[in-house]
Amino acid sequence: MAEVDKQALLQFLLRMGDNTLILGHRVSEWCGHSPVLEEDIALANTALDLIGQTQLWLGYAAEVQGEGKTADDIAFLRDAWDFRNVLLVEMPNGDFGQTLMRQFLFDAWHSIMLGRLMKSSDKTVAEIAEKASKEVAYHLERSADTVVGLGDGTEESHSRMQAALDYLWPYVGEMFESDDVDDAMAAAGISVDPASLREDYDALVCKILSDATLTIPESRFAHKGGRTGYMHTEHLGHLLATMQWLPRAYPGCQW
Amino acid sequence: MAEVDKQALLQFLLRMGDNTLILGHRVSEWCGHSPVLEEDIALANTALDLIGQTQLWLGYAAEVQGEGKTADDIAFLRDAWDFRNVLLVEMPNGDFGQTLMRQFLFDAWHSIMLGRLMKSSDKTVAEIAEKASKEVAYHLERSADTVVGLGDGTEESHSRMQAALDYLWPYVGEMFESDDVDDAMAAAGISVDPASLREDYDALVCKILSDATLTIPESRFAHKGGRTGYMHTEHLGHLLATMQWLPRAYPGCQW
Amino acid sequence: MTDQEREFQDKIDRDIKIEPKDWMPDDYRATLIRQIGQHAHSEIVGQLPEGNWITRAPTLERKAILLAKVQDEAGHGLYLYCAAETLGVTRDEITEMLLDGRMKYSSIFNYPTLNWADIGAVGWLVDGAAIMNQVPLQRTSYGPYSRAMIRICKEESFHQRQGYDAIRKMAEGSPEQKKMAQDALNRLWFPSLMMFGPSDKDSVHSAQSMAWKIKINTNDELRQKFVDQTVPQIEFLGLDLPDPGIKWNEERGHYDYTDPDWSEFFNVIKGNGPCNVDRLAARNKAWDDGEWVRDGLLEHARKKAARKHAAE
Amino acid sequence: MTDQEREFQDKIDRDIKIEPKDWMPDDYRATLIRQIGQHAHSEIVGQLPEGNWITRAPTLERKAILLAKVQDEAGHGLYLYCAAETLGVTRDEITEMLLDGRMKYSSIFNYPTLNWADIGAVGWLVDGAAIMNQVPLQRTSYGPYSRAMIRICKEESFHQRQGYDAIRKMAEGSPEQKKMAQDALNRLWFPSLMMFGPSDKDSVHSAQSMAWKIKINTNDELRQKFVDQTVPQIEFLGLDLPDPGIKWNEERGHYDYTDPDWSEFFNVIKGNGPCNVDRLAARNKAWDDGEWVRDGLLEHARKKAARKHAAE
Repeated sequence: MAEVDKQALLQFLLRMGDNTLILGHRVSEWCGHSPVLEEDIALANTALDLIGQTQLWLGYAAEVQGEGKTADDIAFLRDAWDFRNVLLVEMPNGDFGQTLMRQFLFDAWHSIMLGRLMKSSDKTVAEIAEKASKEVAYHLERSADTVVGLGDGTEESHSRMQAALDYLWPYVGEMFESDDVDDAMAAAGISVDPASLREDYDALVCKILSDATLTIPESRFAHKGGRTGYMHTEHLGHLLATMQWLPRAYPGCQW
Repeated sequence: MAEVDKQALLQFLLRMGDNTLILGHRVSEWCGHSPVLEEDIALANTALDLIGQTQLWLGYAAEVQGEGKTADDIAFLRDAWDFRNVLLVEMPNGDFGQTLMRQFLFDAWHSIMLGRLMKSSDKTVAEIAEKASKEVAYHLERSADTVVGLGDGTEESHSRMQAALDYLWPYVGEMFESDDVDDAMAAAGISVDPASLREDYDALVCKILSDATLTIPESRFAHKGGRTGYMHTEHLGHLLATMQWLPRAYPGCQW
Repeated sequence: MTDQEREFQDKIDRDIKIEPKDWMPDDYRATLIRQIGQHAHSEIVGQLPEGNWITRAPTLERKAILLAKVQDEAGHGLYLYCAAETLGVTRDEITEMLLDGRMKYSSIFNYPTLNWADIGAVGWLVDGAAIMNQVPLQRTSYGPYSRAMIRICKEESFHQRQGYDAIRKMAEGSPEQKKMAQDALNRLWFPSLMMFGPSDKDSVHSAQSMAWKIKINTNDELRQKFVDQTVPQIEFLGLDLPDPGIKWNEERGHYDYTDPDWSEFFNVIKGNGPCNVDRLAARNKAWDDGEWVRDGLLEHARKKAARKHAAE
Repeated sequence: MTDQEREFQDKIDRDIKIEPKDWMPDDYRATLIRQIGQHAHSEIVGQLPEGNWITRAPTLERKAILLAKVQDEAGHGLYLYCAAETLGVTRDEITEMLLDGRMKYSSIFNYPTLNWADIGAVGWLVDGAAIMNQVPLQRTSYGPYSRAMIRICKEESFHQRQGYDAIRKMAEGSPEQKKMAQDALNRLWFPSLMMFGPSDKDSVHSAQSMAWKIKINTNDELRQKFVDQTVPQIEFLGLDLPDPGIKWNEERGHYDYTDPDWSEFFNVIKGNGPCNVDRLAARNKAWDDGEWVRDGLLEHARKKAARKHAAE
């Protein structure tokens, strides 16, 4: 593989793996605090799947990087500016509605993206996508159901879900941004132009949000800076302080 | 100074300095989020005083330790079990009432303790105490006033303050525990037996809480484990993750 | 003893399971509800000390293992609540009894998890002690309870092995890691012994519960078994024994050990453990904050049913 | 122009301060309330990006410096609210206008602080730009405002020196620290230039405000002065210039520079900055959560007064 492709591939893998790592971490913050036992189980299961996918994406990233690092090194020893996740997944949990809305908005993109990646020209990418897409299909089913249930529930649950949607919607657009990395990946058949997912996404999300009796905000304004690392939110640094403290406090240990 | 005294002195200094460090950190978490602008100023001022005192106590501790470390090394590079603060100061902020109740319960002890330490046989200890006691007299005046104002305020503010007192009271007793370190310090005239402060403390606290129309819980049960380091609360580790992340992520830097 | 009671006891003696629709003495039912409910609550509250380290797990693998474990525990809670419901209480009813303090959970979860080795030690010691209690309960007389225990035991022993593996990594690691492992062992040893409850000599309920096969072994038997199993593991790990009283007793064929401080145990039960207040506050907050979610989903289900009805 | 208006303008022209009890045009009053209120709100909201790093400051000294700075800023807010109150609005009134979005605060605080060097850069660039604006305002026509600015400017220049010192430590530090400093400079450069507002050519209010001496210099003058002052500092720090368009213009005797992207500026004003929503949410939460405190203290004051009255 040419050097330039390798750098682009690495960036692409970090984007995939950082999304699952950071979202998995956020979801795991719920442990033992959710509204009903079934949700404790479901949230732990979602987090577990996402962390499992992280191991695959970042493991492959480490291999492509070729500096002898592990997925753990990548997860635990980078600072915020090295992370390539979209801003959406680092947004705080908020209430349960905000957490599930964030999950749904991401799951919808994730499931479509993984569907495309299953046809990747890169065998490892295709394999990871194949495994992950089964898990994510279930995540999407569940988060969509919950968004519909709470949107079309009581007056309070409806207004909380609408507030969650209003808060998170400006973070949706970043998932469809393209840059040189995406161009290189698309050209190599490894991935696709993210912009090409938007139509399917809008159709899916409109359907579910309409079932949920929720109104998509009119503004198409999109925050960005996560997937390039140029400007994350202030939230990410705090998340990393918690996540990374132990391996940083005791460097070089086996756990 | 004999080796055994040096170890005891070090422990004593860590106890004083960790109390101010951890409480100062907690208070600083309020920055920009307090109920009224005057409180933003007062809380920042309290935190600032406590951090300043920390520099003195831990600076002297580093000197006594004699391993070439700095106050910063002690503050930022120890794990939870090495901390010697009482549990009271690591308890979470909760609402503003809980923060001010914690402050009052500590200020009352702190002011009495510093008053005794001003007569310490150790000149440095006496000097630090002299400087700190002026600041703490002001902290106490302010926290006592606020506890009275909120205890004797509306029905809601009264019940919130009573809840704060009920929650925090079991953490008061630890401030009056004694062990070998205290015996050695008292014998050397460096400090006093903490148990000997209880009478003055009870008189002061009863007076203020009675003005605040609050009821001291009957149980004298006291949590402990902070000042010996044997068993902190789960809260401390999270606090340290935030506080220490940066110097641990970039070891050996000057800031 | 009435005929009904005799017939009931006879079934138990012949190892025939009691099923939900069978007649049973009120005390049997009440004791089971208390025991199963307490066990279910323990699974739920037990998520909290582990959850305390999920966000700080040192590797992706350890984080995944811990998530899977916590997920299993919530699942165990679910089985057990279902078993309790077959006795005529709803999950909401006994949940509320947990939340307002009328029902208890295992006191071990009132101790904090203070370093990463605690997570290993919880799996190794706490799950280890739990299994010791639970394995015999697979043969308990109440059918749904027995079947729940069979499923649970399988997963618990998996957790215990993982916990042992985690603490072994620490014991074999850097000096600081080894110190963490030792610290965790020292802090959790006696609370683990307390999990079996006070000596049966001091327990009023034990005889009846054993006759009913709700309780299979005495507390002291199980505790001894736990000590006998665990001491060699401690030695294998190269850790110091957490109790200077531990010594092999050739005559008894068991390890001697120091009895836990039962005043601490009763103090923790009373609410004075290091974490009682925070644990219950966390569960209450989860419940209160989640009310709108439960209400919303219920209302949606009602609307959906109504729409379906209207369409028919 | 009425006689009153003429007399008023005449005082201003002769540098006689306008005091609260003096007559003043409604527009003068309204413009001042908006300007002083916005400045006060900026001090308050400005605590948030700095507070974001107080709990993560890397040394005790840096933590103390930052706390002192944030305390000063809250103090500045207090002076300014007092100055605004002399114009006939209460602090609560304009606070509520901030909270519901009717009043603005400086857009710079809608940018995040992402690494420790940002704290230095905020002191150096943001306070630097603020001082550039504020120093002339010490001579502003409204007495209470002028006096507040005199106090504030003294502290702000202290903050600026500390900020510069903090970023200098970073620029002279490890490669990672230097990279943080560069990153902070790159991200905060254009937002700092935007702090002076759009070019006066595009501003409708400027002429009147300058006649009233509420505004002393044009936005472009101040911006140029800021660039001229800051570029040599950047070079001294050994950092790369954040704008390839920066070049010394011998003829003008000033540095040329690239005009900021004003569409970004207007977008941020509209609410689409990286942190607008979180900043306002944080202030609203502080206000709402604090209601019981304010009510409680008020009620206590009432009771105390009543008791005193009864005793007399």
